[in-house]
Amino acid sequence: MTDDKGIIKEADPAVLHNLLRTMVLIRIFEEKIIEVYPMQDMKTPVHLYIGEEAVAAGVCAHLKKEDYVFTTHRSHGHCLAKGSDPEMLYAEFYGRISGCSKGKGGSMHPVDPENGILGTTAIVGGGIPIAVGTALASRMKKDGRISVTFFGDGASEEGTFHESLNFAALKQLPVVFICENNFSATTSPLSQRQPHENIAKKAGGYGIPGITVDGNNVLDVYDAAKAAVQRARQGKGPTLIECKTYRWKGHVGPDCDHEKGCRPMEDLNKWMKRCPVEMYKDLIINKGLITETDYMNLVKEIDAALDDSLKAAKQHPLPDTKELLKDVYYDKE
Amino acid sequence: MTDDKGIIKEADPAVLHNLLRTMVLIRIFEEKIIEVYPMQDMKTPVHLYIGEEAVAAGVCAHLKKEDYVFTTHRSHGHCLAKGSDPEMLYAEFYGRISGCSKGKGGSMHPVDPENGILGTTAIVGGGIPIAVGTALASRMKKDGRISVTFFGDGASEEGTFHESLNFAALKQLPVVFICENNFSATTSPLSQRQPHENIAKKAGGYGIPGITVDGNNVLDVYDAAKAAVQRARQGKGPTLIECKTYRWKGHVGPDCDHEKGCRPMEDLNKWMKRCPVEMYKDLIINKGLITETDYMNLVKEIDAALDDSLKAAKQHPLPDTKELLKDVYYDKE
Amino acid sequence: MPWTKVYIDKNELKDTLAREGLRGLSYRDALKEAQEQLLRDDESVFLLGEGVDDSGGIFGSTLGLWKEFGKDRVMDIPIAENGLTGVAIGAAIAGMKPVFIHMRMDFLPMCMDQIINHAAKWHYMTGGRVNVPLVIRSIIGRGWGSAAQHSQALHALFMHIPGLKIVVPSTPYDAKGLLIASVRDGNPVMFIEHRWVYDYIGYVPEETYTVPIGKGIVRRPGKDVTIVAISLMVYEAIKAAKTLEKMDIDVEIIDPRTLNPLDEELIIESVKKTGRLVIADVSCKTGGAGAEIACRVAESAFDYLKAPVKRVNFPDTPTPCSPSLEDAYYPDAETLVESVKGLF
Amino acid sequence: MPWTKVYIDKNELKDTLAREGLRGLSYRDALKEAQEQLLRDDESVFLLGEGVDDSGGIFGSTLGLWKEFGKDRVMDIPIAENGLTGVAIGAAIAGMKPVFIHMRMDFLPMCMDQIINHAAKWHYMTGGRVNVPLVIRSIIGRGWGSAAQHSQALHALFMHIPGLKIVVPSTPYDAKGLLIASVRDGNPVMFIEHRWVYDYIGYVPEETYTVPIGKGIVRRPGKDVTIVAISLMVYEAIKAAKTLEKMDIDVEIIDPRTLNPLDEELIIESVKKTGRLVIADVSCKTGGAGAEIACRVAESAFDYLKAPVKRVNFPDTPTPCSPSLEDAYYPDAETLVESVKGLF
Ligand SMILES: Cc1ncc(C[n+]2csc(CCOP(=O)(O)OP(=O)(O)O)c2C)c(N)n1
Ligand SMILES: Cc1ncc(C[n+]2csc(CCOP(=O)(O)OP(=O)(O)O)c2C)c(N)n1
Ligand SMILES: [Mg+2]
Ligand SMILES: [Mg+2]
Repeated sequence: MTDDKGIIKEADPAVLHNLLRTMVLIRIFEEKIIEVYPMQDMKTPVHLYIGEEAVAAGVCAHLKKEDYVFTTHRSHGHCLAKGSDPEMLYAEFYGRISGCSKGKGGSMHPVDPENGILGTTAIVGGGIPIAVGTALASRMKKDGRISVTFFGDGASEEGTFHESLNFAALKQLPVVFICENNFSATTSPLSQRQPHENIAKKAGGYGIPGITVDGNNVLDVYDAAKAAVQRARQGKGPTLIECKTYRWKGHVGPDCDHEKGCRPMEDLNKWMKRCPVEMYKDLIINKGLITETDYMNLVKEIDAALDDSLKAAKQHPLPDTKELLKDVYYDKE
Repeated sequence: MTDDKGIIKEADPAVLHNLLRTMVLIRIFEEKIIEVYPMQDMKTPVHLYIGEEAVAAGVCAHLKKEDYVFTTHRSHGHCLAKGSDPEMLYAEFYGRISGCSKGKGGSMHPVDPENGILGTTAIVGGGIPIAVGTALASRMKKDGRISVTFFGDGASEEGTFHESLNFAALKQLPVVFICENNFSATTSPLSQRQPHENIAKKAGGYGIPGITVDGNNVLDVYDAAKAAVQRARQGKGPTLIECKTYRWKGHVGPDCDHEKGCRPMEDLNKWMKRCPVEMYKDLIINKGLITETDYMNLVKEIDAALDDSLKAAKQHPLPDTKELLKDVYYDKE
Repeated sequence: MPWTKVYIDKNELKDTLAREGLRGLSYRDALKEAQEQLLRDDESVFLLGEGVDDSGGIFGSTLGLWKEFGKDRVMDIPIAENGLTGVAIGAAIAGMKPVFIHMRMDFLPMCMDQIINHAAKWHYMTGGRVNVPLVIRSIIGRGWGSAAQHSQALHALFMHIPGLKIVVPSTPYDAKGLLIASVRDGNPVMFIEHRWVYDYIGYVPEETYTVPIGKGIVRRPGKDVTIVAISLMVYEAIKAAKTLEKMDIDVEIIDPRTLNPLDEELIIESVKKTGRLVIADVSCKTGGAGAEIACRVAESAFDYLKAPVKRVNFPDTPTPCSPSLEDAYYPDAETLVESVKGLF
Repeated sequence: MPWTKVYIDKNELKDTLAREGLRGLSYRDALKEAQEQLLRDDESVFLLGEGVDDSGGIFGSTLGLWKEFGKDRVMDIPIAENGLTGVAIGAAIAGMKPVFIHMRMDFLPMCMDQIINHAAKWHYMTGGRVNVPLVIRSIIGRGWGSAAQHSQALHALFMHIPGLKIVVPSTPYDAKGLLIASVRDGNPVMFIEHRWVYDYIGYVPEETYTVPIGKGIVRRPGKDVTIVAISLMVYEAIKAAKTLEKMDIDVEIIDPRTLNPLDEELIIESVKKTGRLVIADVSCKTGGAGAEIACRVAESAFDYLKAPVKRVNFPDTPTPCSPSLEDAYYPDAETLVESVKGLF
């Protein structure tokens, strides 16, 4: 853990508040999905991010609206942290025409161009090179944007990871690689897939910085991302940040897979004690930045807003079947 | 350069002689191709290995007949070093039915199961995982064989390189990765494709040894390969060896591409002064292992033998057109 | 014969099995049993794939197998489809018989290079000296908003690649018999399952047996129109045939079971008899298996055709997520009925 | 019209061009000119590919372009087809118009995932909010023992993937016009060239122009039989037509120019007139473009067909190396003549 006192002193209080807000937003956004999912009318495979919120929050705090972010099948946290409208996301998950992808994509394929999310792929490792491509475009267009790609430990095993790092390092592109190492890919443990646990070590092979941080400590993430984003903005090239974290829920769906025997319960307990939201909340209450009441109010406020979003989203209509054949091809006219 | 005196003292003189013999064999084998190629009847794209002979010779000196070797589009040197019959190779290049692949493969796809060459792919990076697979089979069957895969600097950019190293390191398989870094892929210089020149550095990311050697010094290669092969045989896992070397001829065909302006002539001149065959010959003459006359006799002997092989190969018949439809599917009966 | 007949009515099936004293097994368990027996009988067989040893066990089809055979022979792997296909090819040419399992067929484009450029061509490129006994199991997904990247059926692509065999079993009996045949075949075999068939039950003998690769089967004899139905569509075709029967249209249903080799003879014979052809598949229309089958008929049984050929497929769009669009996307027995009626 | 007519006789072509005061250009140079003009006119266009800036310049088709436009816009790349396709897609959705160039079509299986699962589906998955203006040029190789991994034509695979357009220009005029149209199209376009057409010369206007994607063309009007000829086979068809003319068989040749969208109307109209169809393609037979075209005709012009459809293709084998086998592998005008004769 870095000297969080240092960061806390340096950073703008608004930023510190926002870190909490973002994490709480992600947490409650997904808790609502868990609530409604058993009704069987949100027909999209949801990959919940609960337990990993500090990564999205800590990284996206440094990004401008126009910066590009690429997420994965586990998309909710990144979209929300980047500023996407919860109602539009819920609507998408309900397959509504008002969803961000007109109901065509679902939870695995959110899009939000206004917030720099140009689309999402659920092919493991698929989004990494695409983010390098937007970074290349930014370099060519000199538009000052940077690109961030979030991906899992599993994705770091795909050839595209290697090909992307090589190219980004070669061209010194403004891209930040955020590997969310939650030690599993579906239910397969990292130890059955990689020779060791330190994914950031790969960076050395490409001559770029590789940093490992505690992905449950939002200030650690914030700190590492700050340096990486700065490097990218200054044209100094890519950085690989590995955030060690843990997924509380099953790979897909609202259940806890530990109960099915997929992963050791003691792991979950250990990591739940290190809940990113709780840890950070306690820290900033300790530091006197907010009070327990402030926090309760924040939770209530977000909860109410998300209730409204969810309710509104559900009321939107499903796409007409005429939509089926549309959007296969782009048409200039 | 390692202490070659040490190696020279340690190693069996027969081995030291054989290193020279192998390199001379490869060199003259290809010089004969250069001679006959303008007649336009050897209709197969030849990727010449001249200038890089020390790598194949130094590595294969440690291999048993039953060990597996995977080569690439630039295949001649590895096949010869592994013990393939020159006549069978020439016959293949002439598209003869007596060729190692019945004329169906040509120079890019030699096969020689008796010598551990189970087939060859000319897809860049394609053979790396296949070698990991034979190593996996050896581990499962406990047959004591090891696998060696030769590939270029270009191939180290493909995703399969990463995927192969990860899996081999994970399972600690008996495989040796030999990267022949000749600083180019077709005519594209390494500097346009990778952020730095040290491919062996990648090994660190997988927690396996990565060694860079002078690929024009056959004793250096021999030395590094010895340790790697030992590791593999002892079940200690894979090694990546990067051999820095240089291709004298064009990417494909018998011409010198420097004359076409593809690469700087001074590079060629520099590397020709470091001819692997000449350097080694001089060294062992200096050390009193052979005389200049021994060398001349060796050259003559090999030259004559290869003349015979080439002549014989050309006299074999072309495949009957009935062959066209055969061998698409394996048939147990 | 209860092993060739496809029962739509579960009670009818149960009765038949009970009456004949036969064992019923789900498609999922038939696959599992085949693998279990293969692993037991042949040391060179091993399974590999993402999650083969986990608590899901590839939708149950490999569930718990690692307990008997160990994690070396029921091997979880990194997420690296192309590299691992290369690894499997390497193991295969060195004498092993790997079965590489993909939870979704959508992930195969990742390893197309090793499949198309390597596995398929290896035997030919080596002049027949080295063969690749590799089976690639993959499952076609469907429903619950699986969307564009988790519900593709790409078997047609492989039909264009000489050197591959393609197997599309629709019944538990065939799933087991064809999987055993595939593993023993000695060639790279694309073994393509449909997730929606996993729960179907049918007669499956306990012993080891093979169903020959390259032989289709008549699922229902009929005289008025031939439906060539692939994979899940066999079931829709049977339902459609029942409806059409009431309209006095007697449907012959052919389940090709393998797409390469394709049992052209069986199809041609049927069309010669019926004069009408509808092909029902579980993938997009253009460039699909239906095109090839129709073309073969237009080449070889042209004189017997009394009506245009028809295809029943998904539309040429990626799979949408929304339930309203998913509903519209997938054809079913009704679509087939309409299509057949159009031929009279 | 000299820009639609295909001349087999070089002198006839020269005379025509001279008489009409028109400029002749090779297919290779037509491609180069198109790219040159695109690069000049539109800052968002850039080329990338292995060797685009080298002394070969992709068989001359990009030769020296880096000198005017720099190595950022004529960009050599690492050998990493899948990753770099992803990079190109990323650049495309961020507003650039990349042209990714592959010296051999055989390397596309390496990047199938980014093509099939990403480029093709992106527009649909995003509900039409983001499009992918990406052109992928690839070249079909042939001859000199190129063998199994350096001579494949895989355009048929892409026909099965909704979201892609597929362009197969056969003439210099079309090469230029279709490349410009492709780059401006806004969709992922598979632009497929044949190495053996590179030297062919034809009329090519100096100015920028487009040939519409989705429009085929009649290369030779005729009344007895329709040959749909793809890519290089257009030339073989023209030669075959000359031979057949002497036998009083009047061939209509259709060059579809694009395979998706396919100009079905043009083909159907022709078959309605001639009643006979032969499809000639530069790839393996099973599951090829010919199957789709034949099937469309069997669906839509069945009543007009007077004879079975026929396909002229490579056999269903990998490409062999030996000259004796290569000779046997490739069909030509003669094969076409035989095939057509069989229909009468
Ligand atoms: C190419 C590919 N292979 C397999 C899958 C199936 N799959 C979906 S998510 C997943 C695990 C991904 O693990 P990781 O990258 O660590 O992300 P996490 O789910 O842990 O966030 C797998 C194997 C896929 N979507 N794409
Ligand atoms: C996947 C793939 N992409 C491109 C090619 C074309 N190609 C053939 S050899 C070659 C260069 C290979 O360079 P390297 O691996 O360094 O080997 P070298 O030729 O230098 O020995 C290329 C790009 C190919 N054969 N396969
Ligand atoms: Mg993970
Ligand atoms: Mg090289």
